[in-house]
Parts: sequence; C-alpha cells; structure tokens
Amino acid sequence: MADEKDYTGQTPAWCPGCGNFSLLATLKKTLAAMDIPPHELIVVSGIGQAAKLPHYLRCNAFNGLHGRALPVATGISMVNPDMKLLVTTGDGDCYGEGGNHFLHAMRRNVNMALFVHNNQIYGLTKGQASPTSRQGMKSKTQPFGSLSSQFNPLSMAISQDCGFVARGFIGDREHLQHLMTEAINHRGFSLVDIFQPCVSFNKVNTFKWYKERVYHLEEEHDAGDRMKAFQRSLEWGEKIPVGIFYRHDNNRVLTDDLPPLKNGPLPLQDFDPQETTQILEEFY
Amino acid sequence: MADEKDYTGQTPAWCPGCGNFSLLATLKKTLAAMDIPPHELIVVSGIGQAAKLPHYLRCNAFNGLHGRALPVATGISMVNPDMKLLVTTGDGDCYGEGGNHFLHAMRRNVNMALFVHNNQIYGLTKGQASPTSRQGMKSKTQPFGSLSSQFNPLSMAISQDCGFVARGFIGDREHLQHLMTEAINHRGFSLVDIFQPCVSFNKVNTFKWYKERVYHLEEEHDAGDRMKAFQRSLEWGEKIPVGIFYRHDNNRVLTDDLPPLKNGPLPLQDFDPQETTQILEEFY
Amino acid sequence: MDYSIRIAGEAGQGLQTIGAALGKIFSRLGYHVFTHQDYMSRVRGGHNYYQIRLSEKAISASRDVIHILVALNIESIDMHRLSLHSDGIILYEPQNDEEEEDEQFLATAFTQIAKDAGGNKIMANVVAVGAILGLFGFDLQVAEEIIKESLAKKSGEIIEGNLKAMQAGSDYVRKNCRKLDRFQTVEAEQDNLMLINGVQAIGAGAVMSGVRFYAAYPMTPSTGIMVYLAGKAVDFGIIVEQAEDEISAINMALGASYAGIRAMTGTSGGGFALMTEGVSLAGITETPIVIAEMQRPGPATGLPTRTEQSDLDFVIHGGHGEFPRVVLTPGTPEQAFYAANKAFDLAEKYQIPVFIQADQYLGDTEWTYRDFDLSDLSYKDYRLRHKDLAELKDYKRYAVSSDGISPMAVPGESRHLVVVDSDEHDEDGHIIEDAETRIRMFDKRLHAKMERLRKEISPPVLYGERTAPEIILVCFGSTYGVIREAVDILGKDYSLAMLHFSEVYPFPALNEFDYADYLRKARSTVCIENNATGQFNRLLRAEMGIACSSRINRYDGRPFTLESLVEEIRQRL
Amino acid sequence: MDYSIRIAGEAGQGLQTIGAALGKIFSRLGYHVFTHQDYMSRVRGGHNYYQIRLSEKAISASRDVIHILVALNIESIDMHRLSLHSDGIILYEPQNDEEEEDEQFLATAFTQIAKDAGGNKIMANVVAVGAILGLFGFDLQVAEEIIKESLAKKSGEIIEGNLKAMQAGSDYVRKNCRKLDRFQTVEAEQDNLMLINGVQAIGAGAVMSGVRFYAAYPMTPSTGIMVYLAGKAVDFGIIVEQAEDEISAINMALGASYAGIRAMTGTSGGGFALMTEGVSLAGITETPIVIAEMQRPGPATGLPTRTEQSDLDFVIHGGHGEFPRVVLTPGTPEQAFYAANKAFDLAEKYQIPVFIQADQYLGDTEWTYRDFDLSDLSYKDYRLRHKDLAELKDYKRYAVSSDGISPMAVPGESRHLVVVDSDEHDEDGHIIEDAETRIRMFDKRLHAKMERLRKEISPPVLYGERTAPEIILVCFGSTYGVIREAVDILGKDYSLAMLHFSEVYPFPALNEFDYADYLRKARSTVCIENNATGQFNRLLRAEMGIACSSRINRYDGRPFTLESLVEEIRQRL
Ligand SMILES: Cc1ncc(C[n+]2csc(CCOP(=O)(O)OP(=O)(O)O)c2C)c(N)n1
Ligand SMILES: Cc1ncc(C[n+]2csc(CCOP(=O)(O)OP(=O)(O)O)c2C)c(N)n1
Ligand code: SF4
Ligand code: SF4
Ligand SMILES: [Mg+2]
Ligand SMILES: [Mg+2]
Repeated sequence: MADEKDYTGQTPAWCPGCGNFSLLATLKKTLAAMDIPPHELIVVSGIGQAAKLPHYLRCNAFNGLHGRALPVATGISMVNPDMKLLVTTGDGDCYGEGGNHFLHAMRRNVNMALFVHNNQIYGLTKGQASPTSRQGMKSKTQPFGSLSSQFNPLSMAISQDCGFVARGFIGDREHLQHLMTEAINHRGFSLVDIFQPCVSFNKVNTFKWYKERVYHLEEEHDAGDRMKAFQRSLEWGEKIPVGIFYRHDNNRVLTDDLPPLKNGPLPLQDFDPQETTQILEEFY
Repeated sequence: MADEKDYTGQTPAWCPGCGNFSLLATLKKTLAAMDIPPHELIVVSGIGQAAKLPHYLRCNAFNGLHGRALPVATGISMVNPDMKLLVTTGDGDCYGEGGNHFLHAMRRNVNMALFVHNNQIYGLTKGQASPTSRQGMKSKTQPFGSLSSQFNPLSMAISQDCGFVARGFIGDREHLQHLMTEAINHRGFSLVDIFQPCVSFNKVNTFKWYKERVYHLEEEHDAGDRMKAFQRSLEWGEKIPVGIFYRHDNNRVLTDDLPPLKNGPLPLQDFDPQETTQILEEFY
Repeated sequence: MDYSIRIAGEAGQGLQTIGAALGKIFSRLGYHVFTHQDYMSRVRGGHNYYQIRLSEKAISASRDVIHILVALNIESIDMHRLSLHSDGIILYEPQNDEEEEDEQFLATAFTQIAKDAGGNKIMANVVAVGAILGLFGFDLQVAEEIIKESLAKKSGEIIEGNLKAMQAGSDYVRKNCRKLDRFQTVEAEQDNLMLINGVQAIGAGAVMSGVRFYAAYPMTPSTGIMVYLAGKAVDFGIIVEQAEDEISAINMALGASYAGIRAMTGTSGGGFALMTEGVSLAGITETPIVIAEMQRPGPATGLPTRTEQSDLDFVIHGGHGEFPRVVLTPGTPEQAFYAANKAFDLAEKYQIPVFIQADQYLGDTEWTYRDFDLSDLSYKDYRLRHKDLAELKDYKRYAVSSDGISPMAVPGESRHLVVVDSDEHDEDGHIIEDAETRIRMFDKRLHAKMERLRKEISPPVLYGERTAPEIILVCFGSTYGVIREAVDILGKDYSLAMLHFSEVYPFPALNEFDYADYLRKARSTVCIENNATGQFNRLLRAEMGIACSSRINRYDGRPFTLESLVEEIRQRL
Repeated sequence: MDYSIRIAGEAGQGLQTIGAALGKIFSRLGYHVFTHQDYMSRVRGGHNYYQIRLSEKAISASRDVIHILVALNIESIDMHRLSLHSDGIILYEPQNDEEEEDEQFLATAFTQIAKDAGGNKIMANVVAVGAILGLFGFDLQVAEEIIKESLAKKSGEIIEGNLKAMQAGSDYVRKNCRKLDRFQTVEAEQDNLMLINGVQAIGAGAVMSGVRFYAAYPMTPSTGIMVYLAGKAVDFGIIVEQAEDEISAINMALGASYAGIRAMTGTSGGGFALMTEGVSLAGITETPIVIAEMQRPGPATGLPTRTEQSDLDFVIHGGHGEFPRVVLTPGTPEQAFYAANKAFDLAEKYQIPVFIQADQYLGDTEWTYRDFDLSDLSYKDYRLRHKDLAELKDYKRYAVSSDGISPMAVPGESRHLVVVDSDEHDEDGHIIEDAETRIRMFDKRLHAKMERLRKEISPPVLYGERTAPEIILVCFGSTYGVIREAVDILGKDYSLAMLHFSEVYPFPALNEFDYADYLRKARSTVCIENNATGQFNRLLRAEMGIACSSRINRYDGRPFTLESLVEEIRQRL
C-alpha cells in the first residue's frame, strides 16, 4: 500500500491555520489508502487558494485558468479515461467564474471527482463575496452587502440528477476521507462540497461556526431517493447536514458513448497518415 | 387600452410555420392587454432565432451578444428599475453560452421576466444539439449523439429558489398569455420556459409531439410548495406539464438593496461635479 | 471558354443542391470550376445565390458578369439581371403566363416539368441542373453518375425519378431555347478534377495530420469544419465534442492535448474573443493547439454569414502577456490543406498555439485541382513516448534547453509526473515568483522559440512579372485567387505582380526571398484587403517598416469580384 | 535630502500599515514622497516589502539603494542588506540575544517595546514608525495627528496606547542608535502635500466625472479601483456590483450605459481577455464605456501581484472586427486622474469604449502633489434628455451624420424608442444585411469618428533637453517617473530627453508637436518598456514608420528602478 509521504509535494503557501491544510492531509490519506499511484492520477485546478493544491501534492497536474478546470478535465477524460481524475477548486472558481462549466460537466457526467473547497469567500483575492457567501454579507467590494442569494450547489446538482452529491467538513477528517473515497470510486461525476474555513477573511463562517452546526446525515438517509435528497440539501441554519445526499449509477458516463475509445485511450493509439489518404476520394 | 398593432415591429425573418410567430403574437397580445406602453418597455436579447424577437416588436431594444442578454438586463435594471424589462432568448443562448448568467441573474433576483424560446435545438446555426436536446440526439455536429443529459431549467430554478418558475407552449396561446402576464407582474426574476417547435431542424420535438404530451398542472397544484414544485418539474415523458410550477414573493429583489436608487432611477438624477470635490481631502 | 452560372432564390429553395451538383458535374467532366455563395443569416426566405464558374483553364475567382441566371423566384430576376452578359440567359419559374421579354429569358416551369416527368416537387432541383447542362449541350452521362452516387442510399424509384427529371430539364431547354448555340464549349484536357472548398481542405488536412480531438461551439462560418470532422469521427477515431461555450471548447482541447493527443478547435471572431484567455494559457503552459479562426464581418454579430478579413490584428495579438504563436493565412483550399498540416506540425514541435486564419469566402468557395501532392505532408510525433520515458531518470516538463523546447511527456505513460501551470513556474512546472526563474522561462519559452520559428515561416509568393515589377499588389489570405486573376488581366498592360502572404506571423524573414527589396523598388504598391482599416498594410509597416503607396479596402461583407477589382486597381495606376 | 526606507517581512506582518503611515506622515510634513510595493501572491508568509522614499524635492521613482531597512523577520536582513547605503541602518527584531555586527545594525524589539509601553502586539507597527521618525529626529506631532485620525473610530485607550508605543519607538532609537546624526534633514518648503496612488487617482477621477455604475470581477491589480469606488458608493450614489465573471461585468456596464448613465468596468489582462467580445459589442452598438485595464505579468496567471506593460497590443486590438476606441496610458497618478476624466468625456462624446491602461506599479505607487487643478476637469452630458427628446419629431439611434455621431437618447425618457443591435443595423437600430447600409454605417461609426478622434489625442511630452536632443528615451505609461529621474541624472552628461506617450491610440498626430522630427534627428533613440517584446516600439513603427535605434526591456515582473536603469541606459550610449 502507498504511503502518505508518496504524495508530498511543494510546501504550501497557505496561511497558518487555513482549513486547506486538513483538506490536503485528508486527501493524501485517502489516496494512500486507495493506493492510487501518483502517476496514474491527474489533478486539475483553476486559480485560487484551493486551486494551488495540485502543487502541494505529488501527482500529474494541470493548474489552469480561474474557473476553467472542468473543461480541461473533460478534455483529459475524453481522450484518456483510464486516468484517475480529480478537480480541486474554490467556491469562486467553480460556482462563480466557472458556473457554466459546473453545470455542463455535470450534464456530461464526466468520470471524475470534484472537490470544492468551500470557504464561502474569495480567499486569494482577499475577501470578496463568493456565490456561497450569505446574502447581505458586506465586504470591501460589497458596499450594499452581497446582493445575491446564497448559491446551493447540492440542490442544483440534485436538480440535474448528478450521480454523487456530498458535503464534507475539514473538521471531521475521517468522514471527509470516507466521502473522498466514495467520490473517487463513483463511476461518473461526483461532487463533494467541502467546508474549509478561511481564517484570514471569513470571520463569520469560522471553524467554530461550522463545528457547531455540522451534523451527519442519518444512517437511514436513503441517498437513492431524489426527493428526500433534495429536501435535505435545502437544510441550512443552526444545523447543517454533511454526508452523501444523493447517489445513483443510473446515468451513462460520458466516455461510454465514444466509439474512438473502443481501442483504448487515444494517447496510446498509433496514428499512421497513410491510413487516411482515402479521405480525399469524396472530392472527385 | 393599447392595441396589438401598437407593438408591430419589423417583418420577421423566421421560417414559415415557425413556433416563434405564435409566441410573438401572444406577447403582443399580452402587452396590449397589460397596457404597457412600448417606450416603457425594454426587451433585451442575445443571438439566435428567438433573440431576433425585439426587432419584430415595437419597444426599446438591446439585441446584444449570444448568451449575454441577462447581464445587460441586470445592468439596466440596477440603474433604472422603473422600466418593464423582458429578456427573450433561446435554449442555446440562455442555457448553453449563457448558462452562468442564468444561474447568477436568478440569484440576484433581477426584477424581470425571462422568456426562453425552447425548441430543444440550435435553430439559427442550423440544427446542432442544445442543452435541452434529448441525450443521444444525433446531428451533424453530434456524431456520437448528444453526450449530455437533457438540461432541466425548471428544476434548476426551483433548486435556487427562483420566485416564479413556469413552462408554456406556443400551441396553447391563451394559457401562454396567462403565464406571460403573471411573469411580467411578478416582482423579481421570473422564468417562463416556452416550448416553441422549430419546423426546420427539430424533426422530433414537433408541434404535434408537444401537443400530444403537454397538459396543464392541476388547479390544485400548490405553487407555493417547493418540494411539490420540484417533483412536478421532474416529469418528462409521455406527459409533460405546463403551468406555474413554483411561485413566491419571499426573496428580496435586487434593487431593494441599492441605496443609490432611493432618489429614483439613476438616469433621472442630475450630476454636479462640484459636489464631489471633497473626495480629494482624504489624500492629505 | 469561361462561363458563370448564378442560382438565385430564397433560403430553402434548394439552390445549394443545384449549385453543389453542378460544381461536381463540371469538375468530373474535367473543367476547372470556381464556386461561391452569398447567403443571408436566416433559414428560410431572403435572397441568396450560388455562383458557379467553369472554364477549361485554371480559374480562381468569381466574376461579376454571369451567363446563366437561374431565378428560383421572380425577385431574383430584378436583383441580378444587371449582371447578365449580353449573350446570357435567365431561366425562371413562370408565375402567371407572362410573356418572355426577349431571348434573354426562358420561362422554365421547374416544378411542373419535374411532375410531368413523373417526379415530385423536390425534383425541380434536378430539372434545373438538367436545364443548365442542356444549355451547354453537355451529355448527361456524368451527371447521371453523380446523381446515382449522391442518392446511393435512396430507393431505385427515387433515383429513377431524378434521372428522368434531369433529362426532362435538358430536353426542355434544348427544345425551347431560342438561341441554343450561344454557349460554345471546348473539351476539357483531362477529366475528373477534384472539387474542394476551404473548410473541407482544413478538415481533411487536420485528419491527415492526426487530429484526435476537436471541441468547438457552433459559429458560422467555422461550423463547417466541425461538421466535416464529425463526419469522419467514427471512421478515423476522432472525438468531436460540442462545448457549452467557446471558453470551454479551447480549454477542453488544451486538456486533451495535455493528455497526449493532437487537438484542435475552431471558431469565428466572437468566439475567438472568448478563447483569448485560453490562447494565453496555451502560451504559458506550452500546450500544443491548432485553432481555426474563420472570419466574418464584425464588430460583434455584424454580418454573420458574410466575409471579411478583419480579425488579423486580433488573432496576432489576442491573449494577454507575451508568448510565441504562428498565424497562417492560406489563400486557396490547397494552401489551407497544407496549412492545416503545418499547423499541427509546428504546434507540437514548438508546443505553441498555431492559427489557421481564413474567412467565410475561402471556407465556402470551391476550387478544382488535379490532386494534392501527399508527399508534401509531414507527420512526426514530437512527444516523449513509452520507451523514451522509460529511459529517463529525471523528467522536468519545462527543462531549459538552448532551443527553447522542453521534453513533452504524456501523463500516465510512465512514473514521471507531468505538471503544467498557468502561473510562472520552474522547470518542474511548479509555481514560482522569483525574477531569475521568470527570466529563464521567458528566454526559453519566448525568445529562443521565436528565433527558431522565424525560420519556419515561408516567404510570400510573387506572381506575375517576376523581374522588377513596377506595380505590386500586396495581399494575404483569401484574396489570393481574385488578385491572381487580376494580375493575369492587368499584366497585359502593366509591369505588375502580386505579392501574397500565406504565413504572416512571425512575419516572413528576408533571407530566402528579399521581397522588401521588390517593394522598395516598385513604383506603386497597392495593399488590397477585405477590411476597412488596412490591417495587413499596418502589419507590413510594423514588421518591415515598409508602407504601401495605396490601399484598396472592401468592407461591405462581400468578397472582391474580378471585374470590379480590376477596375479599382486601374484607377490607382 | 533623499532617503529611502524599506519595510520587509512576511505578508500579514503589518508592513503595509507601517508603510502607509510613514507615507502619510512625510507628505503631511511637506516632503515629497514616492512609495512602491513588492508582494507575493499569498495572504500570509512569503517575502514582501514596502519602500518609501522622501525628499524635499519632487521625486518620481524608487531607488535601488536604501537608507533604512526595517526587517520584520530575520530572512529579510539577508535578502536586502546588499541594497543598504554605506551610511544606512537596519532595524530588526532580535531573535536570540545576538550581537549587533556593526553600526549598520540596531536590534529593535518592536513587540517588546510596544508591550513595555503598555500596548499590545499589534502596536509593534507604530513602534517601527516611531523608530524611523526617531532616526530622522522628526518631531512626532504630525505623526500623532495622523494616528489619531486613522484610529478615530477606536477607543481612547487604544489611541493612547498607540501614541505611547510610537513615542517609545522613537525614544528607543534615539537612545540606542550609535550614529544618530547620519540622516540629515532639511525643512520642507510647505507642509501638507497630497499623497495618492494610481488606483485612487483613477477612482477619484471616475467619481468626479460622474461614474454611476461599476461592475467588475475581482482581479489583482484592478480590484483596488473597485474597492475605492465601493467605499464611495453610498455617499456618491454609485452602484458597484461584483459580477459572476468578467463577461458579465462588461455586459452589465453596457446595459447600465444604454439605460442612460456613465458606466465603467475594470480588470487585468486575463479578465480583459474575457471582455473582448463585449468591447466589440460596445463598438458596434456605440455604447459608451470606460474600461480600466490594469496590467500584470502574463501570460495567463503569470505573476499575479507584479507588474508589466505587456497588454498594450491586446488592448489596442482586442475585440473582433473594426471599430473606434481610445487607449490612454497615464504615467503618474496625476495623469491617471485626468485620464479618467478624459476617458468618460470621450466615451460619451463619441459613444465608444475608452481604455485607461495602467499596471500594478502605477496602481500601487504613491506620489505627492500640492493639489490637482480641478478647473482642468470637464463634464458635459452628451445624451439627449427630456426636453431635447420632447422636441424631436423623429428619433433614430444611428442617424447618419457627417461627424459620425448620432443622437443618443435615454430609453423611457420619452416616447421615442432606443434600439441597439449587435448585428449590422440601419439608422433605427434594426438588423440589416445589405452592402449599402453597411458601408454607410462603417463610414459613420468608424471612419468619421476616427478622423475626429485623432484630434482629441494629446501629443507626447518631451522632458529634458528640449532643443534637438541627441538622445531620446522613448516610453509610455508607468515608466514615466523613473525615466524622468534618469533624464535628470543623465542630462548632466548628455544632450538627452524623454519622450513620453500618455495617450497611444489613436496614435498622436504631428500637427501640434512634430515629435517624429525630433526622433529622426536624434543620434540615438532608446525605447524603454516593461515588457519582453517591445510592443510600444513596434506600435511606433506601425503608426509612424519610425524605428528606435535600441531597446531596453524588463520582463521579470519588477518595475525599473533608478540606478540600474541609469546604468543600462549608459551602456547603450
Ligand atoms: C479571469 C480571472 N479573473 C479573476 C481572477 C482573480 N482571482 C484569482 S483567485 C480568485 C477567487 C478565488 O476564490 P475561490 O475560488 O473561492 O478560491 P479561494 O482562494 O477562496 O480558495 C479570483 C477572483 C483570475 N485569476 N482570473
Ligand atoms: C460567441 C458566439 N458563439 C456562437 C455564435 C453562433 N450562434 C448564433 S445563434 C446560436 C445558437 C442559437 O440557438 P438558440 O439559442 O437555441 O436559438 P434558436 O435559434 O434555436 O432560437 C449560435 C451558436 C455566436 N453568435 N456568438
Ligand atoms: S486566505 Fe483563507 S483560504 Fe486562503 S490560505 Fe489564507 S486562510 Fe486559507
Ligand atoms: S430555424 Fe427553426 S426556430 Fe429558426 S426560424 Fe426556422 S423554424 Fe423557427
Ligand atoms: Mg473560496
Ligand atoms: Mg433553440
């Protein structure tokens, strides 16, 4: 079995006390326990504190543009579905700038796990409201308070029948490891929205704030029941559930429907220009 | 009361038999019945067959970029909330290229009515799959069939607590007029997804196809019940409901929270540079 | 022999079917063909036309004058009759029993003739084809062959009906045309020429260069490339995906390229605008990508189905920051075919974005060729593969090398990790901020590569008077064909040549061919562009310090046509 | 008197607080101040510094040499001691009781001193401020005033604690510094100068020009403008909205502008890439908009908190198709202030997009001024309002006029309808496709306006030797200050001048000032740019056909500093 140390990357440049440290540690533990060799793993990210993660992990990495991790991951998956594919991203990266890709990657059912480090704030750019910030939150760029209602990624994912919808909290590592493992194992697009307190800019949704509210969905929760899952995903207040809200294997995975993959991943298929010459015949 | 003729614009360049003709006629009728003067109305659109509508109606119009009608409308609403604001758009325009704005305009609760001409196809560009095309649909650009699951705009809107979520069909004009009227009257963001058969490119979802399937939500349907609304929004198959799925006035409207509007629409407020000179004092 | 036929009518009336069939028939007969289309941004109605020119000699442009007008509706007569040659003829669907004005008119009840021949309404199209062939007195054998091929999947009955309808069309004109000998034909040198348009040429070039992934969002006039590749997807193992928007399209293609295959995207100006951030990403991550930018008239939505050369500056400069790129601007389908091949080669060799910039005009116009010389194509896999990787002790994606090129490995193919980053990074691909690494990366990624890239660029072509021309017509991209023919005409009266650039960035150096010397020595240099501001003219000055003495610009969304261009040039001389 | 102070340490250690306070104190004392910041893309940790230069004479650049280093952590000593002037001093927080090496070192236990003075840890910052003031022997009165102002909202206890801590810092150095007279000061001419940076200047200029709507998406280094305007939003009735992405930001601003007010957006290169389609939309719809493009080093994410001038080409050419625009490239906060005013004026007068292009360096550097002359500001409402509209019989948004400017009405203010379209359109704003209307619109929208716009552009400034300089340093944008000081130094040895362009597109004409003549007559012209490829140099050649004889380019993400730039210039001479 692999060791967590096998996944040690660069030294993180996060703030001391940042929730991302626990997240990273849990991810390493998960990967080690699942015995996924670093070179069979590709981690794609955008830009933000969360999106720096691939540098801090030993793996293949594509650290792309703010908001654009999912299309990159989609392209990778479509030509080489054999790689283990993760996307690590922030709430701004994924639900703000990248909102359209979030919707459409889900519809494509790309076979990958999406970990959203949800600190309800823009961390790297120093504290602006994000889509998951609470409505009315004031900041230096929200003089009237955040004017938008708080985005609910779980209910949206359930509304589009995403096959794996979960929420975790970095303050509960064992549970988070369980979610990460299940997400990676799930065949298809899996979303894990992870509460990750930002100690520098989010003075409301702190570790303590989450700790006080977070509770596990009951064992009896039937993750196969879409209506129930939807209902539970709407809970937000003094108590906030974490766990696997919704889960099923009903949907076709994107790469199921790609005939060119029948002979294996495209990068492994040879190309011989000679075999294409007939293509000009139709012009005569 | 205004007359439908007051709203006559340019001659439509749509195909003979296109569902857009009925939609336009119903809209004129709605506006006339509501007695909204053309100059107090702004219609914003993107690009597509649907998005040509503002040219075919007498009104103030901003025919912008493909996918970008909603931000333009948001900007208008934020500085002049007194205008009646409509956006007419296609399923590609709104849910494809414009998907991120669809999500965020809804979160902002912009006070406007959004009419999506949903023909489940890209009409103007000649027949590619749209987000609402059925999964597996083949076309000249979908050699493997559309790889994505069919987008459900209603369930997504309900998932984000949009205050007015409806579906109509151009084959049922009276009902459509009712929906349009209610949507325009609703304070906040209202979505009406409208089945509008494309006779040239969508040979499956034809007038007949819709006619056979469409039925009205029962009178007893409680549009205030979010769970029920969600459940009904998932219905798709031999029978497809139309009507007002979800409706409430719980949310703050975007412009409720903008102090600069206290003195009325910004375009009507005078500006005097003299009154700003104190702004340099803090630099001393 | 040099005839032009224009089929005019509404969108949806079948003029594309007629035009396409005629082009194919003439080229199979061995004639040189040039076709171009003019259509509105609507699916039905409006005014469109399809023009086919044929000759026994090589041709490369559309003419203003037409010999046969097929008017599928009455308005088309008025719109186009001024273009009719004095010996020309108008075939039109009669409305009421109006009188024919003179021998320039021949009422041809296409639909009725089709029905009388036992066919249906749709077969009016083949009646028109037959009628035109009849006017030239062509034998219908080749045409029948082509009908059969194109209807191969239909029932025997339908095929039979079409053949009969075509025959009836031919018979009708041969019986009713008052001056049947007006169009003299000569026999073609050899039969069976290839007929191909710019879009198809780019697509075929891409397939033959090993494209395995194409992501795009539909946008006229680039959609044709996607349609072409989608048609080949299953047979040639190409993944074609329609993205949710252009941002996604280019990022998907970059992901696919990173994963180890040749990837491409295509769009028009508005979609390219959305891709520019991704172009910059390709630049800093050194991810190979080929981008077809098919121009149409802007700004914004502009004239979406028409043509213009107005994105040159944008494609050269689009994307923030500084990084190497290549911009190819082919002028013919043949050049477009090789440009696609060169684009894939350079993109992978130098790990950069390479553009094929064309426009609606080049995309849609069909040209004839004997064949394409396939030995001119190159294919080399520049990535490190299994065995190369296995031998490596250490792998660094951005290892500094004197030629600027770092080894490109395929993630997952070995134990080596492939790390790429949109931030400035070290040799391993990890984010850095120090000045020294930044400078080293810039010197490698930008300066070293640009120096080598300059040597890859082909010089412009000089056509016409090749020793000291007094007048030089300067151009790039899709104006090649019409200017070439203009030179043929004007060359009789003037010492004149065309200087055509089919590769514009990096700008061609002078070592192979000192075209600057020609320009400086010419008495008059005219820069001809299908745009309003003279972007190429400015580029030439920016890069070479050379200013042309005058400019001809067309910016009404239409391509240059032969006679009117010749006239405009004469006025400058 | 010319001293530089560098505060160095980790992000989060309060170096910005110290730096900002010192700048304010010195300028209130009447000294000229120049500050600049160097920071990493992280919230805590790393290596950052804040540098403050002060003099009794006007200054406009940072120097390489520093007189006082405040090292908030031990690493900072090693990183910066090479820059220390021979008479300089390092104040540092001692770790263990290490010995001071020599009189260049003074262990200053900021935190302990704060605590001993009865304060807390955070007050270590004011101890540092006091220590620096003590080194110069400045009276603390003004500093106390400023502390009180900045803590106005805090309790009296906290204010008192801070004042004591500052006094303690000053007392400490005056007691312990071995060579207290090393920094001689002279008195300032007048007290109370204004201290302002580029971002604030743009923001203040926008407010004073009537901006009513600002939509943007956070992106360093443009976020400061948004923060500034958000701070004024309630008082000045400005709607500030954070968009979901940059595409939305520019389209919101266009919507707001269409609705009848002055609108603006701001971003950096990557966000601008996403806005280019919207820029093109502004072009064809003729919707006024002001766009601040604050550059940082690319490509892609590049070095996100640093500086570069590498988006010049992109901002001039970004957007598909052809339409008029203006690009202003101020070189100082003062120029930035007036540029903002001019941008709003031109945008509305000509109904075009106008850019204020600056960069992280100009954005963050603070300069001192006596004041800004507000009589130089202009404000005119160019829209048709109530009474104008009421008098109109007919209204056409795009009525053709000889000067290219059509009447711009406000939707809803009258019965007239305002129709705008991203397609090519007729005078009413409705979609068209015919060639004639297209040409008329282009001639109106592009050609007529560009002709008038050229006359609005200010010529470059010649500084230094003004009659026939032999050497000319050519530059644009944020390099103004450092090159100006370089001219002051080099002017003693050479016949030399700076030619600085603060408005670059359309390129300045020669009628007001024939700078081309100066360039041609100079023996040597050196184009100095904070980028790798010499974009301005190329622009000058493209627009004027003039090539500079040599270039100096810096592309490590850092700004030019005085001594090293002077050295580099000398090497070219
Ligand atoms: C196109 C573009 N726009 C804006 C930015 C600036 N930017 C970088 S990270 C970020 C937000 C980060 O927030 P989030 O995704 O929540 O990540 P966090 O830092 O909170 O982990 C922004 C706006 C950018 N890099 N690119
Ligand atoms: C940036 C950009 N990408 C692509 C296009 C091309 N385009 C125009 S309309 C359209 C799709 C229209 O589909 P839909 O919104 O469903 O409208 P419909 O025509 O079906 O009413 C596309 C892809 C464009 N104009 N701009
Ligand atoms: S700013 Fe917030 S999210 Fe970013 S590293 Fe610091 S604590 Fe973590
Ligand atoms: S293509 Fe379809 S949607 Fe467009 S006008 Fe024709 S029928 Fe209507
Ligand atoms: Mg965040
Ligand atoms: Mg549609």
